[in-house]
Amino acid sequence: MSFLTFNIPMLSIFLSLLSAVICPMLPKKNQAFHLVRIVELIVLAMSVYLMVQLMTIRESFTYMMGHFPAPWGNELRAGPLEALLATCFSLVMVLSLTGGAEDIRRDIMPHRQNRYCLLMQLLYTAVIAMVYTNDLFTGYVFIEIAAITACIAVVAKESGHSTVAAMRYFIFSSLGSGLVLMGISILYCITGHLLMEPLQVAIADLCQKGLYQLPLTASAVLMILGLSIKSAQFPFHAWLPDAYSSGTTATSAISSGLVLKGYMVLLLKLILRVYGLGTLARMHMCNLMFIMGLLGMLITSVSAIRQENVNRMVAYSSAAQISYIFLAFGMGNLAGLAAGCFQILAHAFTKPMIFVGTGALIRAGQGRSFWSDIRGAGRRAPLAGIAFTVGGLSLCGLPLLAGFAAKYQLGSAAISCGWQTYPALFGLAVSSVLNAVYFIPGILVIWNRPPEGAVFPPMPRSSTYQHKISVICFLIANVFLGSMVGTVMMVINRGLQLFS
Amino acid sequence: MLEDYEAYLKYVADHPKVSFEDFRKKREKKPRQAPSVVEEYDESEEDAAMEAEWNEGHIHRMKMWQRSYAVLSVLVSAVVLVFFFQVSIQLPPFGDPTNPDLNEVTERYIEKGLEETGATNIVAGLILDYRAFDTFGESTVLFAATMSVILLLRRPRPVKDSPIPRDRILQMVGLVMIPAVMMFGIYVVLNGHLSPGGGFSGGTVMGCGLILAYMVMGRSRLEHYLTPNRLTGVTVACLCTYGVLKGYSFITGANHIGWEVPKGKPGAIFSSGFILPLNICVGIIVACTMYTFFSLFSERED
Amino acid sequence: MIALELVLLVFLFFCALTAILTKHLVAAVITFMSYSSVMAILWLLLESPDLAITEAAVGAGVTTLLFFLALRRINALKGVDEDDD
Amino acid sequence: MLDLIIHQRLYIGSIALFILGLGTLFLHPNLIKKIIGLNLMDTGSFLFLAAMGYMEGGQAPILEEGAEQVFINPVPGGLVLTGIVVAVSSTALFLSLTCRLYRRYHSLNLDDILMRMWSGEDKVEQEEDQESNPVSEQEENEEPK
Repeated sequence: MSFLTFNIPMLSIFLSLLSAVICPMLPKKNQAFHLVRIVELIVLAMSVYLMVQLMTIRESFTYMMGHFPAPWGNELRAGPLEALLATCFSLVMVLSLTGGAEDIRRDIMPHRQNRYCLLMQLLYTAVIAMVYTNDLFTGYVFIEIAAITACIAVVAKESGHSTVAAMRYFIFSSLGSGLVLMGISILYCITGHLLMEPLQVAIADLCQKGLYQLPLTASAVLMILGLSIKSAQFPFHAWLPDAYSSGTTATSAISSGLVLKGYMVLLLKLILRVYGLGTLARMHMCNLMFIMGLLGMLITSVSAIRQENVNRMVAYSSAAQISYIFLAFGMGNLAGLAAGCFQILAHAFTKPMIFVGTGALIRAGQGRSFWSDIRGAGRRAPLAGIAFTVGGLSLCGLPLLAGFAAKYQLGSAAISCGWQTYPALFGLAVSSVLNAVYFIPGILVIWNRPPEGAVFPPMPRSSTYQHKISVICFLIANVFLGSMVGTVMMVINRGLQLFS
Repeated sequence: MLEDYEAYLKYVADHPKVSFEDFRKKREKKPRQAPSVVEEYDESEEDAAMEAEWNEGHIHRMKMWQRSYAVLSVLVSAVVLVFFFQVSIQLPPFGDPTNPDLNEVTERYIEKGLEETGATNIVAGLILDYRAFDTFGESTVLFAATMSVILLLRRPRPVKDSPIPRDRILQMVGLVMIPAVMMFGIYVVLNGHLSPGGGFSGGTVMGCGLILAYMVMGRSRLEHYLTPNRLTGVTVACLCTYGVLKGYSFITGANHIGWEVPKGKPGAIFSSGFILPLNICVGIIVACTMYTFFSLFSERED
Repeated sequence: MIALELVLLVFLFFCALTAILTKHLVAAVITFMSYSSVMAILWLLLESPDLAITEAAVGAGVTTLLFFLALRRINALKGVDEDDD
Repeated sequence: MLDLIIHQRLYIGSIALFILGLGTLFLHPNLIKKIIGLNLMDTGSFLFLAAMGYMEGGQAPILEEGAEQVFINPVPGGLVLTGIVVAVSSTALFLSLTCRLYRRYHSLNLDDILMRMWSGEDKVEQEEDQESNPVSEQEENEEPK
């Protein structure tokens, strides 16, 4: 393995971190915005190169942070799956920032814009570090960074609603990280390790000897609940609609596309690398996750139907998609985990596209985000309309789109697992129908004729080409994911084998 | 305030169309004539009514939710308490030398800690050399918090000087104490790797020294030296030096190349490789952060 | 030594309870300051002086200072509008 | 049973503080009490971490030239140092959000704030937005990049 590939994980984290730290020092307003996107493109190129290299040599490597090997110093771990996730997250980050550029310029006060770019870059660094880290406490520190920056990104767009939404978001996320910290402490108390490989060995022999079983279950419950609170899983998703409907488009897109997925990647590591599927199944954690996912899919989709506000509806459908991932992880077999990873990627590309679309539609409509205001907005901003339509149809499961491939993988994984097969298939079918029930009317509304005598604010003729580029790239990525399912699944499966 | 709310709840039972805000304004103006409120309300345009309609659902659901909230919370906390009591009973015995967490990992930290990191205070050696990536994430958390508080609280308009009460005695005593506090802070930071303390606690003490200087000398005199941009500049510079130093040691460590940093004589101040400069960087970051928090929170609320 | 730890633990718990249940916010913050100081002493008993200094400086020092500043800022606003519990 | 509780006193005490802080953060409507609850929760878990590192008759991990001593586990000390600073930054952030909320809604009770937000504060909100970013209008015609 060449010198470069070996150092790519560390370089990508440090490059994005130092570029975030330099942001406030840049004099001109737009410089920070361009620096952030350039760095993300560099990290994107590095991750693609790393993924290709790792796929050819078929192995994952651990990177010692400092002079001391595994149980003593920190460690990063990179495999094909981590590289694929880093690639997709970087791509989604760049496209969301480009798509939301117009809204950032309009919503956020000029002297605060380079601090907003700083927060977005720190959020991106936290997610990339969560993908690569091989140490639980480092994961907790970056969970905390993501929590702080995501909350303040919601407040960047100044309005009463956004401050209240950020407050509720911050309460829920500090609750989540408190639970995660307690889970890590209990785990360290009974095993004495913080790094994931020695931890797995220690837990395996603990289960063998039957020692400290209750504290082990307690730490698993705490960590899974903490991560589900932070990723707006069903019982704890109250903060999500307010936060995503009152932030700027870029914030909502990045939070739904990236931040929720970062916690899911940590959950995947917990399942595969720390506890192992066997111990989790024996502790009934898989069933807990499965039931939470199933209920979440149905109930959040139902509450999405009742929403009059476009952004709130899209936010509720995000919560439903997160429950898909929980359902997949709860199936307790490798096929389920692979389907979960594919769902992470599919949702990471679909939801930001919808948010970018709705942002432009609201600007093209009468300025407020109720259905009556964006009636006929699709005709004034056709590309945004297409983005919203394709995103909606992909979530409803139209073939040749990412959503359909994700549901297909989920279905095939459900067939090969025990009692969960029929509930999972039932949940999939019903939630797809519910998706259609609230997305299709939305699509019809935006392509409808605008109401007579409706006064439309003047269409901003500036910076639409940035928005065009991001929507087109999103569409291409979506169709690619939907059609080239074979290659993506091959990378995911190989990554999962090398993961633990 | 609460009785307003109860009165509003009773009032809204038979006049569902009235929103809380209008109710409060009406009550202040005409506390007793309830019926006149209803007519006055009708002329508002259709849009606000639609908005109120949407909010009425929220408020109704909010009331229903609050009642079940109280019962639910008592139940949940009882279950959680019993569960955690059981867990804490079954944990490894407190203080027992054969606990699972006193294993070969801690043996190496204690035995080889001195010669590997050169720091006699093993915790400082652990933070800044064995697990340095956590501490780097840690300083980034501080930096993110500073930037967020600046984004939240800083007013674009220049804020007039906060009239902190000028008390001669306090001022004199403050002036005498400032050098002592700063000296103690610098001592704790510089001796971080020899005695208990280090970047975080020393930085906080230095931060408190700066806060004391702010209170005693007032904002205007201190603003000459510690302007907000200069503070951010210093924090950014320290974070970059920390990143470069640690980046160098990560890359050389992982690829087993590069120049071995001299550990120096244990017990001397310039002794343990990068740990001293890192401690100074972390100390300055923490001091600037605490001072920024203080100066932002103490701006007059006009 | 065990008795001292038990006494401190009981004091911590009741300090926390009073900090939560008192109606007056400034009293709650002062109780929280004493809670942090006693926590620093407890960490000294647990043979970790690093934590004791940091908790004393950060917990009792800066956190409480921020609380008082926030309360002063809120009371300054309250002077403008008289309806807070 | 009693001597077991006495022996595990620090674990029970720290988990009790943790649950107390958890409950307050989640259930108490007043924002300042929520922040105190957050701090209680964090210090509770840090006490738990520090307690597990303790060893009977162990010394603080500072190596003097003296004879070989038995030392306690330094790792929890390192973790808690990091955690304390995380707790401070979360508190500072929480307090600044509370100040902003109070400046707009003039109440510290979260249920009250939600009530006012839902009961049509939009009229006030529009003026607030216009006043707070008057600059955005000139931005319209300025050609970006």
